[in-house]
Amino acid sequence: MHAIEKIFAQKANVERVKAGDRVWADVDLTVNVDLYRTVLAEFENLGGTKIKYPERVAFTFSINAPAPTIQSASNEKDMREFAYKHGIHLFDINTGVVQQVLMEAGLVWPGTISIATDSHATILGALGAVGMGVGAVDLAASMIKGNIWFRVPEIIKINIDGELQPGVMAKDVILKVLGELKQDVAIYKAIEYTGSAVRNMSLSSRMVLCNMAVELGAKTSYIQPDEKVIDFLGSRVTRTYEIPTTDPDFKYAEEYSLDVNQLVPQVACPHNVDNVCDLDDVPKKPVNQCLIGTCTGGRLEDLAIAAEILKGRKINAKTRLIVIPASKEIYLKAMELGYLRDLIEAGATVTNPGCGPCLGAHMGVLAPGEVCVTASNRNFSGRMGSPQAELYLASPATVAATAIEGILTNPRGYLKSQQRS
Amino acid sequence: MDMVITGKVLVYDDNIDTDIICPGRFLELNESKDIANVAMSGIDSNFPEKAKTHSIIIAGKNFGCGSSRDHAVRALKYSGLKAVIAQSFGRIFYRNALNLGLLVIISKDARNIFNDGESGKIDLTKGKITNMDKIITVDSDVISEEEFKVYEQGGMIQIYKQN
Amino acid sequence: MSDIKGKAIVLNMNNVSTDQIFPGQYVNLTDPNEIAEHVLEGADKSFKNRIKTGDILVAGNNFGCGSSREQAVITLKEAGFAAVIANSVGRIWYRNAINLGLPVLICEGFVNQVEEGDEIEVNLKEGIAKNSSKGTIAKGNAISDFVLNIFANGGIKPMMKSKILSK
Amino acid sequence: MHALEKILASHAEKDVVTTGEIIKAKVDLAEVNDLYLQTIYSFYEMGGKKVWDKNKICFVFDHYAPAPTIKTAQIHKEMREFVQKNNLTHHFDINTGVCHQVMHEAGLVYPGMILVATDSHTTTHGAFGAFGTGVGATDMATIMISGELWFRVPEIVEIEINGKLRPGVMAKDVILYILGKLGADACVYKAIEFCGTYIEDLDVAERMVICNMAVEMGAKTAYMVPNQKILDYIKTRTNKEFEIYDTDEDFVFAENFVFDINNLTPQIAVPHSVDNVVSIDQLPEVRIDQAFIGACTGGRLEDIQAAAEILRGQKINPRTRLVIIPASNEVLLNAIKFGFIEDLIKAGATLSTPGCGPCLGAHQGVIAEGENCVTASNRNFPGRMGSTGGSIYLASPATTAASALMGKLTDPRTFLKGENI
Repeated sequence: MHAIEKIFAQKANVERVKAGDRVWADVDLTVNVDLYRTVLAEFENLGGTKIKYPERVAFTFSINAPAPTIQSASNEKDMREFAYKHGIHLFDINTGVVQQVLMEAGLVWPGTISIATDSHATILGALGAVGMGVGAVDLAASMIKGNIWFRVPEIIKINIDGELQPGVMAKDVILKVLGELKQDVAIYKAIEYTGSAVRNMSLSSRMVLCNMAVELGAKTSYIQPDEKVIDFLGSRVTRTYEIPTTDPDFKYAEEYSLDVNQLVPQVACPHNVDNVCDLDDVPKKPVNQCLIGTCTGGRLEDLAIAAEILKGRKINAKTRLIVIPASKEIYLKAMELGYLRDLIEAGATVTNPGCGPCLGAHMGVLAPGEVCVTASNRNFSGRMGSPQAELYLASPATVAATAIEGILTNPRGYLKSQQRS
Repeated sequence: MDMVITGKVLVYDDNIDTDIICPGRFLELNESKDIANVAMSGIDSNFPEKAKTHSIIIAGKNFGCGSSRDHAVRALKYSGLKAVIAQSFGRIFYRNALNLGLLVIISKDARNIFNDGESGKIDLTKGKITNMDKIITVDSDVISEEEFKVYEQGGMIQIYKQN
Repeated sequence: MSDIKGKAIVLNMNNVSTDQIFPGQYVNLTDPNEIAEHVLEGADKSFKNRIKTGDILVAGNNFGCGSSREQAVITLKEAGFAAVIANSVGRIWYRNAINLGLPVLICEGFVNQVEEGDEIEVNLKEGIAKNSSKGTIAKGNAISDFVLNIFANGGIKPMMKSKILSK
Repeated sequence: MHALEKILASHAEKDVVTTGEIIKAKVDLAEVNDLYLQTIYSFYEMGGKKVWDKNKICFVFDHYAPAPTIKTAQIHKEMREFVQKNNLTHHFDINTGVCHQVMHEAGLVYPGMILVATDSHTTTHGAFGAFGTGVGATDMATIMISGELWFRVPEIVEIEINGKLRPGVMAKDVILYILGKLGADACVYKAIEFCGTYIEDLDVAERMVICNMAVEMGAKTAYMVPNQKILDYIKTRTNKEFEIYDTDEDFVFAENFVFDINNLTPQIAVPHSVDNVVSIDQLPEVRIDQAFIGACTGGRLEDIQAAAEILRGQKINPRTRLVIIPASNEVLLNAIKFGFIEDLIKAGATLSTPGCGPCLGAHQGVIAEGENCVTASNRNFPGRMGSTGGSIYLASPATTAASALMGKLTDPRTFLKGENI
């Protein structure tokens, strides 16, 4: 069996599972985000009165944080009252993006199953955990019963070997994968990332791969945990846990491989995540807004490379740069290391941790005709505001260099260090 | 639920994502009718009006890719749609549809035989989709008995309720 | 400028702020018809339904205090008010009303002599408000020729325009 | 004549002006904020082609920074296009802060000037000995075309404030106290001069708080004789030469009020009127859902410092949100440098990007029906910060911080550590 199958089998309390099986499996962490006031309605609708395992349920407020409208304020008010009443975890507007704060809080460890009203729950694969996005009904059911049904997914292996050039980041790798394999390659399936490039990546970089697995259609993702994971979990997770492993005879549904030695910065052009080109091949047009942040591009290493590129420089007078650290912990660390100062002095607008304008809720919504280059994860039409705006996905380094020039720019010439990222 | 569903179709391309079906700025809405009012507003602001006379969506691959928002399913269901046929579906959308009882059917070929406004017929048990205007029939995946029961009861939500 | 006649809409409250006349959540609106939709919503959600074109708003102290948002005048004008009579009004709001040609009479105590629907007549030059239904008359502040001239021209915009054109 | 009359006279090229007279005066600086796209429409409607002076018009994006909706993004876009078309020298985009902070930081405010802005709190600049007043879009468009505006020479009221504040009591408490005594319509159409022993030695930031809220009494403008602290501050910002006008000895004020603040306690304006003011010890227990420190009234370095000193090493009440929005990027950078931001975030604050924040209900902390908010901002009108069913309590930044800590309206003097707050 694959490690993912072993996790499903264990949580379903059965000996073996295989792809296509439907199982009822225990959920270790059930997460609702602030967009889903509807979960409360479904909870009631399903006859829920009590939460089976309150310690396994968390509400996170990162999208409409702080509330931009009366309706969202009212939704959050109801959800807070629900959280207080039932004694579940509440990560309020002062914490950060959903999965980032849950990982930092030690609520996720290898071998667990998490569901969330957040499609980017696939990010948890970086910790060797199964994370899946669901809707309000599943979420409410899981709060009541502590388990839901799953279809055990086929598993695809994507092997990534090689060493990244300076200024080329995990984001470029996953965009390249998207461009090659397309956004429906892994529908209903799980993705495991392997290979030397993945092993050499920081945990934050691996999170980028797993985060965007959902853009390939995946149900969940997985990277075999190593020392980097154990170090991160360190003092955050005090309980013991077992790291599942894949049997040597396991047969993947599909296998793909990518060599990244010669990879150059990638860009996903409007309006699809798999509409990917080498940065240098994209026609240069004026960029109105740049965004560094969110669950994809707002971690410390993202802010570090942006600060390195922008320190002592000024952003283009006709371009805005919005920087949103993924969590309070990252904000504090970036402040301590001087990154925030460097970014603000260069002309960045630094906001509170959260999802920012990524899905068009507030904090940098786009007008018709505007162009935005973003380190976030989706460039769908209308994602960040007007359907007539254009979104280009790129790495945080590319976004930072672009903010300086006001047109899409390769970050290579702007890095002071020549270390490989 | 009927084993045979008929209605006029609306045809869409590949990768109709959840930001098209229900843009992020509307996710604060809670009432089904309010959500239905913004259905497909990322691509077609007249959709709610069209949905009064058209009851089947036929799309290309990866329909509903993107977010976990079940607002996307609600938007379509409560605008009166009977079914969505696509070459493939975003995983979470598919799951949400099953949960909320919006009929979703996978067919590789249906997309190729329909134009907007034509009449379609879906035979669930036989796995056949017919363009009634042109009298062309193509295959679809057959809905399993298990899934049919789920739909018949109004989605997984009803089954959860009974448990 | 001749007398203005209309039916009274009474808002006998003090310090009705621009946030009540036109709530902050709508200040991004620029279309006059849309602006009119939210008239006095912060004071009464259904206020719009009370108004017919040509009505006169009769208010208390410090009407229109608060922010400089011009929509707090546009909304009243576009909703159909022909004039506003108040005990006193906020300064910036007053300025905006003059500029946009919404006649305002400051007339202490008039609001206490009026019931909703009473027939009102306003003479701006004399500063007189008359309640024809009750047969009462009140004396307020006479409007200066400078301001009367602006009202007579329908606000300052047409005046500026003709001035620029004549240059 | 009064100094304010002399300012008006000199800008109208007259020797003498008298109360009630209508004059046409030249404007030294006209500021348009991002609520006022209408200004541009009116400009063109009235036949405007080019602005009268590209150095004397300043655009500030603060109320919607960064844009929370497509509509507001469109407003910014059109205003940026106007700025670029007219080649305006002073454009403060979303990465700067509140207009009443960024203008003087940029050296655009000095004694003896006439500053007109599309913002009622333009009275703030009386702290610098300037004639500052708020107007609507039509007036502003007139200025943009002609550089002039008609003014009615106002009656001038003298408010003398004597004494020394006790620790834990701030300038905000002083102006709330005066508002409570005189009423929200005490000075409609009039100008206010603030004087007295308290004012004479007052710091720049505190002077601004007093003048800022003069508009809440209905005032057209406010004035303080520039003191050495003001002159020293201006010198660090601009080399511009200016004239300080003296009030003639025989000038007679329309009214005089005298206040002694030696024994003043922290004050609160309770819903829903700015003049509904009571001493904090007179209030029953009031639960607080949200606390806000920021805006043109309460977002300066001194305000953030006061909050940091109360909250350092503490945790805010888990059922209370504390939103902090520095008045400008300069304030934010300094607050980072002095460690205040670290203190506040660690205490649980949500630190968002400089601007007006939720003060007028645009975004970044809108309140729901039934919620109570204590705020260092300036207005507690029904619906000001969101739902008309919310309740807003105006207080000093110190009171706001103490209330966030305890989750209920709290006297900050409870937390005084040293002699000074």
